[in-house]
Parts: sequence; C-alpha cells; structure tokens
Amino acid sequence: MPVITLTINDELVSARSGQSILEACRDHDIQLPTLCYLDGLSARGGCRLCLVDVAGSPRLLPACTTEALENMVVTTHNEKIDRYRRMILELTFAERNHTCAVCVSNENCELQSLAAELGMDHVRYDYLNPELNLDTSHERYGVDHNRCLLCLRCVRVCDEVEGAHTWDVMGRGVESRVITDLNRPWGDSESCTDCGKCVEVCPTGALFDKGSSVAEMKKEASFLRRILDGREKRQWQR
Amino acid sequence: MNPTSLAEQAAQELQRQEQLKLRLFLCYSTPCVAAGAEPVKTALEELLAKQDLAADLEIVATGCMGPCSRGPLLRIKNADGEEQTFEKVTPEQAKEILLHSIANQPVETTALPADLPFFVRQTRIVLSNSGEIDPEKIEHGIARGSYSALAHVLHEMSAEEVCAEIKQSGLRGRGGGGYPTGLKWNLVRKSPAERKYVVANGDEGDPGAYMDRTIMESDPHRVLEGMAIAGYAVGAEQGYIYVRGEYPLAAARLVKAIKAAERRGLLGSRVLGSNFNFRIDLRIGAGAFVCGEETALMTSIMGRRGQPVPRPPYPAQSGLWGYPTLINNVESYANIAPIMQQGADWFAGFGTEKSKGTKVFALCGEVVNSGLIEVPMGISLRDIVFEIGGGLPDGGKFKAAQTGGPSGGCIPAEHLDTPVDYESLKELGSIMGSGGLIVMNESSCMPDVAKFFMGFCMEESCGKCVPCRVGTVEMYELLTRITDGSAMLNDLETLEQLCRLVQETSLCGLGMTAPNPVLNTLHYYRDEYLAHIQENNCPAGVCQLDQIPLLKLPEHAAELAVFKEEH
Amino acid sequence: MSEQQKKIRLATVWLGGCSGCHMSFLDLDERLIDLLEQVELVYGPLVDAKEFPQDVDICLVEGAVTNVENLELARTIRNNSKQVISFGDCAVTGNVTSMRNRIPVKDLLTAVYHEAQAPIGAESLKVLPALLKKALPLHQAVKVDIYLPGCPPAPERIATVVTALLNKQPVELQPEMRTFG
Amino acid sequence: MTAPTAPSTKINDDTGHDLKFQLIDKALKKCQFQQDALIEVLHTAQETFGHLDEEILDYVSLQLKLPPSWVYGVATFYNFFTLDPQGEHVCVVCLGTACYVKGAGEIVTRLEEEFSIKAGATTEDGNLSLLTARCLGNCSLAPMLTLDGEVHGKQTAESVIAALKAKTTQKAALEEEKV
Repeated sequence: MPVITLTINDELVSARSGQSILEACRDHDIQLPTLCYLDGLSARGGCRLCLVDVAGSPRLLPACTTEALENMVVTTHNEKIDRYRRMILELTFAERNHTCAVCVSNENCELQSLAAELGMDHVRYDYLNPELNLDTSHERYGVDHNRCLLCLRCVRVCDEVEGAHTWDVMGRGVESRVITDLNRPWGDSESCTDCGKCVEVCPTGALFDKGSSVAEMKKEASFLRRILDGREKRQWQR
Repeated sequence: MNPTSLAEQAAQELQRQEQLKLRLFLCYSTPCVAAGAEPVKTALEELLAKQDLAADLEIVATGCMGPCSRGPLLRIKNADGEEQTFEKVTPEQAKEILLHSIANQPVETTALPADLPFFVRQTRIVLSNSGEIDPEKIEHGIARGSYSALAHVLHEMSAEEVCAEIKQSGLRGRGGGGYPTGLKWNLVRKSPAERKYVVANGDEGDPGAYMDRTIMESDPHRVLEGMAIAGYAVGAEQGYIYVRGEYPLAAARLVKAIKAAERRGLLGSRVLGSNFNFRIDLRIGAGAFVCGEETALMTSIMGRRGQPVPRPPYPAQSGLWGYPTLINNVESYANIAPIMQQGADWFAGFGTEKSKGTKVFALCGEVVNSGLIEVPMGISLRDIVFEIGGGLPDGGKFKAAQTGGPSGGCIPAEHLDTPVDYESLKELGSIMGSGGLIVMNESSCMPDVAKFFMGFCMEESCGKCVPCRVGTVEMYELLTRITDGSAMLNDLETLEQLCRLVQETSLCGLGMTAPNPVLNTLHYYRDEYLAHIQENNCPAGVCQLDQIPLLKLPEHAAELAVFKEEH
Repeated sequence: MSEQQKKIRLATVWLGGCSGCHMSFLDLDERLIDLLEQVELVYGPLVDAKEFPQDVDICLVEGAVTNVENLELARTIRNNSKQVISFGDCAVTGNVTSMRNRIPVKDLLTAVYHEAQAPIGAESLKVLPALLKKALPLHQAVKVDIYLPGCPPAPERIATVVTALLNKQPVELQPEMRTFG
Repeated sequence: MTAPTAPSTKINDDTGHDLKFQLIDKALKKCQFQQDALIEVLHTAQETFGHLDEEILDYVSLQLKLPPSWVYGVATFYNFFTLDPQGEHVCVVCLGTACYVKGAGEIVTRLEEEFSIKAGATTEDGNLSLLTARCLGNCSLAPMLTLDGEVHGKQTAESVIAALKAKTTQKAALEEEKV
C-alpha cells in the first residue's frame, strides 16, 4: 500500500494512503480524545472531540473522517482546540443526567475519564435534566437513556458487525433517542440476537448488564478488532 | 422534437397569441390565490363563455407577477401590445375591466402606474417568464424560448465549453454560499465515474423566503432546462429535484412540466434529437430544514434520516450513492438558460465585479410593497426597501433588514447604502442567503429576534453533532433568560463564547451559522441586550421581563412559587 | 494572640448534600492535627458558630444550592471569603441532590410531605425555605475558585488541595484526582 | 410484536382500512420496492391514513425489507410524519420570520389559551390540531395560517378564533341535524 508523509504537531510521520488522520495519529501514539469513534466501526464525526487544525482549511476537521493526505500539516492540540474540547464535554454532560456517583459505569466510563483527562472540572451551562426512562425489559441487558451520549456505537455495531440493525435513532436534535425496533421495549425486540455487542461498545453506563450495581459495570470493546480481523483477514486468535 | 421543430412550435404559438384580441394575465401563484384569485378567474371564465368570446380572448393563469401584497393581480394586454395592471381585483372589477376593454372603453378601475418603481427598478432575468406564461402549458414557455438554450448547447457546444461559459459568466451559487457555479461544474465534469448525478436544491427552508417556490411554480421549465444543460456539461444522465414538502403546488407543476417535456423529447432519451439522455425525478421533502444542507439533502434523497455527513469528501467527489454529484440551488439553475442564450458576457454585464447577474429576493415584513423582486447585484438596500418596497407602512421607522434567515443577520439603518452582494453582506455580519429580506421597524426587539432564530435552529438541528444539538439549546436558554429578565451580565459572556464554539465546531452549515443572528445583533444592538439585563427594560416593548435573576431571588423569597396552604 | 491572627481562617459549609464530603474531611485522620496547627476553623458543621464570619481565607462548600437559604448563604460566603472551593460532586455538578430537578417542586413537596410513609404534615412547609426550581451547582450561583470533585472526594484529594492552598501554591489536581463520582 | 399483516389476509370489518393499504401497495409497486423510496412511501401512507401508526410502519418495513428501527427513525425525523392521529380540523400557524415580526407568536399563544392545548397537540375531543410551521412561503400575507389546508392571510387572533369556532360549531350543528 502506498505510503504518504505528513506533519503532525511539527513532526514528520508516515501513514498508509487512505488512512484517516486519527488512524495516523494513533499509529504514532499521538493522543486524541474520541467518544463516537471506535476502531472497527464506521467513522461518524459526531462527537467533535477529535477536531484538529489542518493547515489551509478554514475550519477545524474531525480527524476520524478526514483522510490523511501527503504533505498535510496537522495540529492536534493548541489552546483553542483544548478549550473547545472541554466546552464540548460540558455540553455533553449538560445534555442528559450523568450522575457519575450512582452510575453502573462509575470508574469505568469513557466520558468520566475524558473529563478528568481534559480537565473539564465543571459545567457552566444549564443542566437540561431531561425526563428519560430506563428500559430493563431485556432478559440480560438494560438501557438507561439518562447516560446516553448518542455516540451511536450501539447502532453501528448492531448494523455493521452483528448485522441485526435492531438499534436506530428516533427524533432529531436534542430529542433524539436510541430505539430498538419500532421504539418497543428491548425485551420485545424480534430482531435482537441478544449478542450483547452493543453493551460492550457503549462508552458509558447507558447500556449495561442487568444486575450490575454502582461501579460494577466493566466493558471491553477490544473484542471488536479481534473478531473483525478474524473475519476479514481470517486471523482467528485464540 | 429536434431544434427545428422546437423553433417551429415556438413560432406557431407566438402567431396564435398575436391573433388574439386580448390576453388577460391573472396571477395564480399561492399569495394571489389566497387573496382571492380563484373567484376572479371563475367570474372571467363565465363571462367569456356567456359572451362567446373564447376564440378571441385568452385568460392566462400565470405564475408570480411580483407585488404579492397587492394581489389578486390582473394584467390585460391588447393586440397592440398595450398593457395595464390592476391590483386587489374583485370578481366584479374583473368583469368590468374585461367588458370595457373589449368595447375599447376606458376602464373605471385605476390601473397601477406603469412607472411604479416596484416594476421599473427591477431587472428580470430569472423571472423573465414569471407572470407572462401559464406554467402548466409548455407551449407558452416554448414560445418564449424555453429549451432553445438546451437545443443550442446539445448541438453546438462541448461539455467543456458549457462549463467554461458558466465560469466566465461569473455566476455564483444562489443558495447562499456563493461558490462559483462554473468551478463546481468543472469539478464534477472532471471527476471520473461511471455514473454521475445532478441535483436541484428546492428545499427552501429559510423562514421568510419563497423565491425558489415562486420560480418552480411560475416557470418550472426554466429549472428543468438548466438541470439538463448541467447534466450535459458534467456528464450525468439522471437528475433529482428536491422540493420542500410545504410546496405542493410547486411539486405538482414540476411533475406536469417533466411529463410534458418528456412527451416532447425535451427530456428523457435522446434529448432534442441528440445522443444525450437525461431523466429528472422529483423528490419531495418531508419537513426538515437541515435537508437544505447539501449532504443532508442527498441522504434524504436516498430515503434516510436527513443528516449531513462531514465534508470532505465533497459531493463533487462522492455524493449520491457515492457517485460524483452536482448540486445547485433552483435559482442557480434558472440562470443557466439565459446565460447560454445570451452569452456569459451579457450576463456578466449585470451586477458588481465579484457578484454577477441578478438576485431574486422575497421582500416582506414591514414594507409597503411586499413581494418577489429581482434586482441586479450591487443595488443598495435603501433602493430595495424604500424605492421598490415603497418604504415602511404607517410611518414606521426602519430598524433593520434581516437577510439570510437563521444563518444571516440584521442590517441596521446606518448600513442601508451597502451594495447587496455576497462580500458586502458578509462584511456586515450577515449573508446573502437564499434571498429572504425582512424589513423590521422599531417594534422588533433584537434579542427577541435572535431568540426566535435560535429556537428555529434548535428545533431543526438534526442531532448528529454535539455542538449544534446541545449548543443551540443552551444558547436558546441564555437568550430566554435575557428576554425574560432573569439574565445576569456574565450570561452575555457565556453566550458569546458558546456562539464561537458552535460556529467553529459544528458538523454542517446549520450549526456553523446558527449563532450568526446572535453575534450580529450583539454587534449592532448591544445596547438593547444591556438594557434588558441591566435596566430590566425592553426598548421595543416586546419582552415581558417578569422573571428574577437567580442571585436576587432571596429578596423575592416570599413571592416564589412555594407549596403553601393552597394544597 | 498574634500567633492566632496569622492562622489561616478556614470555613466549611454544608448546603444541599449528605455531609459525606465532611465525613471524608474527617477521614484526613491524623493529618487533621497538622492542619489545625495552621488553620483556625471559623465556621461549619464541625464548629459552633451561628453566623458566617468575615474575612475567611478558604471556604470549602459541600452540597448543591437547592433553596433560597442556600442561595443567600452562598452569596454571604462569596462576599466574605478569599477562596471558595466547590467541595464534592454535589457542589460541583449538582450530583444526587439534583436528581430531583426533573420533578416540579410542587409534586416533590407533595410526595415528601403528604404522601410519604410517615407524612410530616403541611404545617412543616411553613418553615421550609423556598425551594429553587432546580438544585444548582455552586458555580451557577456564585463564582467558584477551585473545584474539588468526588462523591465524596477522597481524603487524598482534600489533602492535596488544602496543602497547596496553605502553601500558597497553585492547585493542580492530577487527572486521576479530578474524576467525578 | 404483532406479526406484519398483509391487507389481503387481514380479517377486517373496516373495508376502508384495506383500501388504504392497497394505496400503500400501489406506492410500493410504483417505486419497485426500492428502499430509497421510503420517504415517498411514508408520504403516501401519511396522506392516506392521516398518521403513521405501528401497524403501518411495520408493514412498510416488511415490504421494503428495511429494519423496523430504520423506518421508525426516518418517520420520526421529518415534521410531516405524525405517529398520532390528527384532529378533525387542522390549523397550521406560520411562524416564519415575516409572520413572527407581524405577531404570529401572539396568535399561537392566544389559540393555545383559547383551546387549552399546546402547539403541536390535538384537543381532547379530537376536534382540532394546532400546529406551527416554519414558513409556508406566503410572507406577503403575514401573519398567515392554514385552516384545513386553506390559506388565510393577514390574520389576527380574533379572526382565527372566530373561523375555528365557526368550523367546530358547523360540525356540531350538522350532527344535531342528523339526530
């Protein structure tokens, strides 16, 4: 595969042609915060945390959906980008009811740890406190919309990897919500295969194993790369 | 049909029209119909039938004539080509006008003066057929040159030449962005692909804008012809025209127009006897402002949730179903045929150095003559509002002209002499937008207007990216506080910072431009914001300001809605 | 006396919270002794003072701002303290205290004072300070200088912040020390 | 979940119901069951039934071979589609900029008070749905609204209330006559 060279944070790095800026960064251990991106799923560009500055572009670009190109000059961190990332996290926290202290994913949550990492220590905007429910109709799993970020990893993993497309989104704007089938209780879903991939890839406590209490829910999304490599490259690892 | 038979049909139809003693043009576009054009038409038809005059006379139900606030409009044209236009016509007046005109007697009803600035200050290129033809009769259009540009292009020009001509004309996107149309066409033309698409964006969503609707309703063939020329120029055989769901009449007329054109070989296979095939399908929107954004519009054409996708890749590289797609606004396409007919240099003779041609505006709000106008680029706002528009009614004082809808801003009185072109409006913190121009008087409160637009963006946000989905709600909350009296001074700072964030980090144009009305009004009318916050005073007298800032609550503890004895 | 005056004046406040943050403060254990050599504890649930004093150097505020009384006290704290610290998740984010925010105040009071297992009775409402529509994090009411998150913040976090403040050094919590929850 | 029912096999005493499904079938055939035509099919269904309930969405999803959640997602994304039945009469107040600066907001508030419903809702008796629109493109008639699809320009709160009352009492009178 042809190799290209680009500059990231004043350093020349090489990348495979067709790779995204984010993939190039991760290959060179350059840290970029992400929430909606997950290795193995299609990139979406929705959480806006991986925005980077690309010389010549009037706008900040999401590293996950922007292809790395020859001679590109990329800056992943500066005062403005870091501030914007914190503000975006503030908005994310303000949107739903993320009460870390009583969440099943406390201490194992990507949102929680990103906030700490990026120094987002308080939210200046009004908490919207939406009225949202908890669906525990499924035999093994539950969905708590209070903790959902609308990253749509569940929707994508269900469609792209499991092939069931049980999940999708209803409504729009701040009223958007993930749904199963025709917005029926998850437990009634005919398309759901109960595989649990959605639960494992969910970055917060929105999807969880039933029975887990505060701080008990631990997730492992690396299975995705393993099974995808196994499937695509026929490299099953045992 | 081939170019020769097209010209023949045009000549035939013209001849027929010339033989008529009298032609009555009745504006039959949505505003005039709402104002009562239908009974006028019935009355005229009955009279015609009774007097057995159908052979010598013709009633033409036309598209928009312009001054919508004066509807129903009736124009009468005799065999000598003399014309008179009547406003606010009732069925009785219409009959009287008809009878007297037949008898060659002076009409009692006063006609609009022929030199009305509303008419004479306009330059009609896009709207040249609007109000002159029955949009449902293709012959009317053909008689006025419809499809002759297409015939010329198909038989005399190469695709490259067409793109070059458009580039030379200086035409820029009329949907608001102002991207040079010729450049876009060339990009798509050069994109190698087995299949390409042409899309017309008729999802005119800006509140207070109805230019595209009028174009589609009044002269649908103009749009179809422009799309076909584009298809030829970029190498596409399939076009889609995406019409806003709120415009059923435009959709119905386009369906009829497409069928009529296909029947005559003006669209479909081997167009006008050439080797070029071009089909156009209609897609009807279902009510989502974000679908005006090009990538969202394309996902909607594909039957999905109309959410935008990050650019790059641009539609010119990867659009509908991953193929290169040319997407232009309806008004942009409506400019194509005249450019090809009369040449790029002729077109470039209108307008300013960087903004060529004309622009159609929907002039409305607090203005005497509201309606649809087409003016050369570079005309001053003052001329539009006070000459064409006739100023404000009831002695109202001009406060602002809003352009660009929820992505634009308010231009204050001190900038009335600014020429209307892409760059000048941008410098003022507004945008050309698709062409809504709303005049406001002193009774409009600017923070309230900003809140109105933010509410719009909040409800229309698709929800894909965080800054727009949540940021618009938070900005709306802050503006609500300012307009209900509970804001504190630091809220203004929070609001401004949030505006910058949403502008710079949103995924698509909706979010990126959503803060514009706030930033723009904060720039020109900051005093008004401060009056709300510091003096608890709404200068325009719009806002209630009956809420209490948080920190002052302890002083009002007694009035707070606490659960007391009433239970 | 002059020795005393040099001591740093520390106040702790308990607004809408469970006092868990104060418990965690007490969990500083033997470090409390060192601390008290440097500071004078002038106000809080741990000392007997009726009025919030003037000239406070450091004030740790636990809990969310949930009623008018909290709001009034928050104002007083801000006006009389050099450094205000949002102490624990309820003060920083609203946390558990703000879980009532989805319920209209009237319904909330009905549920608690009329329908609860052992109804307290309407008369108690007369002495109840007016509830705000929403329980708010402290910084949404008054300016806050330092955020000390955690539910409760571990004693190590408290020690880090307080030590830095006493040494007049900038407060910088490491990422693992600034998680919510 | 109820199994998707094809209209032909459906036991239904309401023959109008079957006819309506036939209209959807026609739309499906016209678009050759192309998945891309989902919005067109939903348009037809909305026009035919006046709303999109679970049975309809389930049927469309089955016929187009699209996941149910996909269909539901599309149906709830666009303003035109409603999942609940609309009232006997529908009043859509335009809230475009021109109408807004000429007082359309006030009209909505007054109507909400008069009929004790929020914009977007239907009265309990199912008589009236009060909706708002983001510009219907009749700005020269501002403030304007539509009553059962008919355009009414230059309105005031009083004129709308009068027109709506006339409509609702008209119906009551007709019913009385029948009795």
